[in-house]
Amino acid sequence: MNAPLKNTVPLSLRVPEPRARPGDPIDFSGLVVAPAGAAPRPDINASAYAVRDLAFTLVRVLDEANVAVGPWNPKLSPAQMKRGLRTMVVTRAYDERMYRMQRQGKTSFYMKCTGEEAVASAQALALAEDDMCFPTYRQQALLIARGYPLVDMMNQIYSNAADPCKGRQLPVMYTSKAHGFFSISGNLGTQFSQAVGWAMASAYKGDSRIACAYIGEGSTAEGDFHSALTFASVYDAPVILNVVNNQWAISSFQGIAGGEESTFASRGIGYGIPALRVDGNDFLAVYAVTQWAADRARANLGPTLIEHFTYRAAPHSTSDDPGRYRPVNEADAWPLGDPVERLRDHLIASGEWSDDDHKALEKEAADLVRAAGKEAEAIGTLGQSRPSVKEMFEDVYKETPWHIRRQRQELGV
Amino acid sequence: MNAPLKNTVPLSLRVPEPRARPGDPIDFSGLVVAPAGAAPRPDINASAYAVRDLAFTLVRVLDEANVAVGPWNPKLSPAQMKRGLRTMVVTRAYDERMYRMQRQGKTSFYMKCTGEEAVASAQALALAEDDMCFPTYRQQALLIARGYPLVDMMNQIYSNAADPCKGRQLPVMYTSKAHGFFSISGNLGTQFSQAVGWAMASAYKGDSRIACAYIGEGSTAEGDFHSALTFASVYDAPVILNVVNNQWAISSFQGIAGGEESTFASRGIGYGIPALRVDGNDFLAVYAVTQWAADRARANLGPTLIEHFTYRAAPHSTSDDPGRYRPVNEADAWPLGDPVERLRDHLIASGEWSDDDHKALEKEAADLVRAAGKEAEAIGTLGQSRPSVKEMFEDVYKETPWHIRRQRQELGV
Amino acid sequence: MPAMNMIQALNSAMDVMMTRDPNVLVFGEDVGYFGGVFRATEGLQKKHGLTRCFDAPIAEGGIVAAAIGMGAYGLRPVIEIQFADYIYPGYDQIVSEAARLRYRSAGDFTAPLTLRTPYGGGIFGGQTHSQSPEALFTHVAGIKTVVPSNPYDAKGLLIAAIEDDDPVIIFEPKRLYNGPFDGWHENPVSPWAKHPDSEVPEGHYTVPLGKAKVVREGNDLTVLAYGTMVHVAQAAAVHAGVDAEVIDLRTLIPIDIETVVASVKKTGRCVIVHEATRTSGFGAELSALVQEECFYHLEAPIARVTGWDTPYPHAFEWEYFPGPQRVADAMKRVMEG
Amino acid sequence: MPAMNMIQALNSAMDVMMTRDPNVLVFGEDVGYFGGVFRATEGLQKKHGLTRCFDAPIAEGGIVAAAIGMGAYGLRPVIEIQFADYIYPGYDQIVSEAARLRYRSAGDFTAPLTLRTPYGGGIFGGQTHSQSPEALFTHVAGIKTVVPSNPYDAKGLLIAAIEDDDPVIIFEPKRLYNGPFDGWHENPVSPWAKHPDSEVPEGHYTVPLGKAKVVREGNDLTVLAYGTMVHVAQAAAVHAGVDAEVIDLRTLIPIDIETVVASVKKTGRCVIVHEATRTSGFGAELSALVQEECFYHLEAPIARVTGWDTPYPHAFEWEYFPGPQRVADAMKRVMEG
Ligand SMILES: Cc1ncc(C[n+]2csc(CCOP(=O)(O)OP(=O)(O)O)c2C)c(N)n1
Ligand SMILES: Cc1ncc(C[n+]2csc(CCOP(=O)(O)OP(=O)(O)O)c2C)c(N)n1
Ligand SMILES: [Mg+2]
Ligand SMILES: [Mg+2]
Repeated sequence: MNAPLKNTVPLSLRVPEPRARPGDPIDFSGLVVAPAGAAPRPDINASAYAVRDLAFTLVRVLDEANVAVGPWNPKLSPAQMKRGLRTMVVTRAYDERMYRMQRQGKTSFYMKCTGEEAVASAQALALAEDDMCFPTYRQQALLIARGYPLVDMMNQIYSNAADPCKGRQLPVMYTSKAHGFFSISGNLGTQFSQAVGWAMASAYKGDSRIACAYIGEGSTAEGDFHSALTFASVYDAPVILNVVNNQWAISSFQGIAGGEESTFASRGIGYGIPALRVDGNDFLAVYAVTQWAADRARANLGPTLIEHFTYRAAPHSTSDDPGRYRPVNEADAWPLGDPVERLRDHLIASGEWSDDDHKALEKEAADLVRAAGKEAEAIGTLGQSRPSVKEMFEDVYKETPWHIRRQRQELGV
Repeated sequence: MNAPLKNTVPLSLRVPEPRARPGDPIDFSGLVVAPAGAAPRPDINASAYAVRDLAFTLVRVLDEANVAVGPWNPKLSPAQMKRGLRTMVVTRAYDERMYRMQRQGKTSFYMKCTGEEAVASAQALALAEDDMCFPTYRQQALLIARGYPLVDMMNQIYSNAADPCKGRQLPVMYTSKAHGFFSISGNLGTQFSQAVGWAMASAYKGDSRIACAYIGEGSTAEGDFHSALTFASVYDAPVILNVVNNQWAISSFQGIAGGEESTFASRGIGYGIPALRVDGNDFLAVYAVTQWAADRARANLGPTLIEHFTYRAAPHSTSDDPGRYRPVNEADAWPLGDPVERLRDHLIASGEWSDDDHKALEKEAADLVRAAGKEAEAIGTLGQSRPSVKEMFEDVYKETPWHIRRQRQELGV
Repeated sequence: MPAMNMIQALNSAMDVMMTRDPNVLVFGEDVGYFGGVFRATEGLQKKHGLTRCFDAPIAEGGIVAAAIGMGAYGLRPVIEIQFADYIYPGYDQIVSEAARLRYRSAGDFTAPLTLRTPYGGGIFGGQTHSQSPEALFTHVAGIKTVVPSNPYDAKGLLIAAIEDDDPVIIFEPKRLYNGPFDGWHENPVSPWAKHPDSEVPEGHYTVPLGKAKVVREGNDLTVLAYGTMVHVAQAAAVHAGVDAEVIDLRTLIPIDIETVVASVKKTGRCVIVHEATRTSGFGAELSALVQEECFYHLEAPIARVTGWDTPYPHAFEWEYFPGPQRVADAMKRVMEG
Repeated sequence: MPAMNMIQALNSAMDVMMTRDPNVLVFGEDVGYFGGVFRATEGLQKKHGLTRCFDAPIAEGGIVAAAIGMGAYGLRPVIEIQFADYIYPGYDQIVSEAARLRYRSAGDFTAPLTLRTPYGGGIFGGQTHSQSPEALFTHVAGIKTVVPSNPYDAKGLLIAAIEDDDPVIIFEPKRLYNGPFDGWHENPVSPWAKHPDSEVPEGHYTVPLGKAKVVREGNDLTVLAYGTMVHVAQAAAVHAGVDAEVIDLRTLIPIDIETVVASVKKTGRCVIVHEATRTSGFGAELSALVQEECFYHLEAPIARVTGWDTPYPHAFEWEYFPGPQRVADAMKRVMEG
């Protein structure tokens, strides 16, 4: 008789832990990195099933000698690469200044994207200017690439009189419809499924614009991630679904989101969504997979899921101290290097760039940021200058109803 | 210059539609059915990645000649198979009577599981009696297999004085902790992630009991499905995650849940959860994959996802009329047949059963159900008998607080 | 003018708007080919095409999110949540996103969606097909909340909601889909056709959001009601023999404070009725407002007649429901107070 | 007795219960190795082991669901939602499941979970780190809602909640984590150590759920407050020079009606204060209750002093917050009324 077995061992609960905590030696030995150029580049109309192995490998273009190799080499012109490099360098300079400003008490909060600049910088280059992005708080490079004024970004951060969000939003929660940059939410994940709705609308109208959505690997656990993939799959929405896997969600390593059990890209397989995993610190690789995904979307071939494999070199935010939960210099040991240095070295190796050029670019970026900073600070930093208090009561609805009007009177503004 | 492409065609929105609507010829030509015995049976400790192809095939044991073939043949004893057959036949008889009773106005609502009986019947046999199930409203066979009194099921449906749910729940929303049957919720999907929590608790306590959760293919779109898979994956919970793909979610075909783009089993791949797709109308195949999954869970190897490929032969509920959205006789044309007939024919082909035996079983089942029906109806049907009205105010909290006590007084009960 | 029941009126509102405005589209669970479990979207797919009225996955959060994205694009999506009891998986997207998008982006993006959802008891549906969760939305700044009580208003309010540039939730009392149910549940419900508010113009018109309606004039006390309870209140007034003024609020947020205050100042007494559970229900807000605005005019305590603070129980629907007897009793109590 | 701040008191409550009862475990986002973004779970993993205090995926719905399943098994899970603003993805599981499991199964299954969540303003966190959503839970039958105002109560209430057989939500005012903030935001906050309620026993004790506390006796008017506003109300009474009786409700559901009614009957006047938005806030229920119970004792309209009906605005935190000046003004108005 084939009766149900009982256990031979008692059950036990497994709680995943990262390989190294503060004080432990840094350990990236579990990380398997495919060589640059190895991943095949299928046709954009290949089926999700046919391309499913791309979810388990790593698309890489820049090899150890900083040469661009393999079928994913996007063959960018030097001018394009320089433009991308510039976006990354300006972003880094911007981050550094704003982080410092928060430390000086000039604003309440800031978040850097250090180490992850290639993701948004390369994507901005690969997308059309009017494609709509639904970012998290770590894609400031999109705004920078698309020419949104640095000073307006700073005004938002200072909640000053010129703040485009009128003092209502936490710093870094930018918005600019004109730059295809959706209003950032503090609630993780919500934008991911909204992006699919936007893409459905674009398809419904026979438009040509596509949507590009971002989510952190930690936030993939939210239901909105699943909604996004379901709706994108069912309605074949023209959207690029980006998971930025920077290994950390505040203090939780990617295993707490399931990253030890499979890749985040492989989540796409179950929805029939072509999914790629890309070296997120390889500007050229990010550009190439984005172009592939965008071409698919534009050709009515539907959504693509991209996992950007990168590392959050900065603290989560100015409220965070990573020294409490990970080895101090883990970022420096990240096996996939730094995105700015890698693109710089590739340009230098191609004879298109020099150390001096790079220093000049860094200086230009610093000057640009400093000038914008002066301008914004002249308007005012947090608490020194702000929009009219009346603004607190506006825009709750298009027309302010009586009860909110009356509350405004109650406050006497 | 490699500038972003613009579309060569305007975008368009794709809304999936089933192959046949009322009046159209029935069309199952898109359904690819692997031959019985073809799917390999890996070791229980094989990795999710290694077994990923099982999510795209169909585990089948009973072949066209009703012979059990291949590595998944669970080699059940005739006694076990007869027990399973009996569960299915009683379930069908029970469904028929209760459906009729609703039509006669004796209750407000009923839901059948016709065509899907093998799923819960085979699983009840493959699980230990004290494993905890988190069912939807279509696993009444679990209660029947585990010996829960039919009359109590009916009392629940009649909301009569003996209703174990004290008149509070919609008919079919049974509960019985003693029978490892979690209280059914009207909110789709919520039980799926709760089951994972229960399984985590069992593992936390070093217990031996595992959890077994159910969800309809339509409901996989809810965030709870994603939560369940995420938590099960991260904490390696001892749980069997069953997706019952009966092709329909009220009037929506499985394509509206993403079933045209990939299999529901393949959703497991992205979480590193071994996933199988099984012929849900093949009792032996369902038993076999369940046993495999249960063995994995008991051996601390974690969760398994099973997609049961079946067909909802009945209307969604007594409130539904499938003639409004699908061809009338689609159920009869279902290429994977009827689960009761297939197990019956297998037993007959094995020389263990006869038409007369089967008729006798059907009569026994009808008698059993009729006797229970008389007993329950003697207590009373909806509106004729019910628990004390006081029960409306009990069990909101363990101790009834003053405001609810006072409301009870207000009503004067 | 044709007589319409509430379902037909709602259907007509969507049809009119889909015809006028290509940016209006309808989606939700089972609303496409099938026409919705309450048939509110019947025929819309056939008439307007597959991409303008279609089925959605069973993911209320995804449905709301998609509508927000569409709204941000520039469409005016109308979504159906099959039962109000199932709105909670979409709660985060409604509360954190739709309600706050205009504010947080200073008007850069907006979410002009309309969410329709059947609510309240009426189908012996037990705790998950009978809820009245309106108060869980009236607390949230940035959304408008609407409850029609008859076919004419249902169509006019739904059109106004679709044209409104803010997110609007319409709770449709399923007890009223087929007739003006007055709470005397032993009696057969008379069909809408016999009721004047079933005369519904075929074309475009609006009933403005934020405007209540005095449906019964009276001098003794004021009843604040919405949805089904508008009819129950009128039946109760007759039953109690009280010269009650019954106000159909129609829109809960923003509330029509002028109409409410004028009436209570006139009558000096107030009974608030709703089917939702009592504690922290919308009746609490109404009570607080009336007390704040009319304190010196009140001659008796404001009374609330509501569903009990329990889940909605299948077998005790009529003991749970605040029917005309209970409302009449409260009226008498308030008259004595 | 050691002086503890609120975080230490909460931490001690969990530590005590984990030590006493192997069925108590703690999980939530970042609560494990790191000890939580507000450090409330610091050291618990190290002391009690990896499986008893651990990180959860960023899925509030999954966290609540897992806790429900664990509760059904027989454990007493304590979960942290990192900010109350992020509770909404878990709303369906709380409202439809945890709150109703006992009722719908007639006691066959229960969900004795405790949900802790930091709430209210205090960190210049803008609209998604400052919300006070308590009224969205007080409307839901089946859950208890608790708001401590000091370390002693925080520990005693949290232990009572963990031992309670029903689901309990504890909203922890983050403004009070480090000191008894009284709303005079220009002044430095004095540390808890200087406050008598920071004397917290190291071991096990409870503060019963459902019992309010009169924290300031007075005869002129009654202030109903909870959390931060308890301290603001006391400061406002001093500022206004009004002999106010201040009641710290401590538990919102079930509310301690006796203490409330006794006080208002004594004073004849009532001011209700909370940081949450006004419309349909818990103040509305309090106002309705007081009005129903004390109508004939009231000498002036009940006043509500609350956050405005807008999202929580980053740059206008102090105009939004109902500080002692606004509360004092209301007290004076009510005294004149
Ligand atoms: C719904 C919700 N839950 C929790 C939080 C608190 N929180 C803010 S950022 C963060 C970590 C996010 O990690 P990840 O998604 O990996 O993005 P990253 O910060 O690494 O870019 C958490 C938990 C939130 N903002 N929203
Ligand atoms: C959260 C939620 N949304 C919607 C519904 C309404 N509803 C009840 S059953 C059903 C279809 C479910 O389909 P499926 O999951 O495939 O299960 P099946 O009925 O086929 O067994 C729907 C939409 C619900 N009960 N709960
Ligand atoms: Mg991350
Ligand atoms: Mg189904």
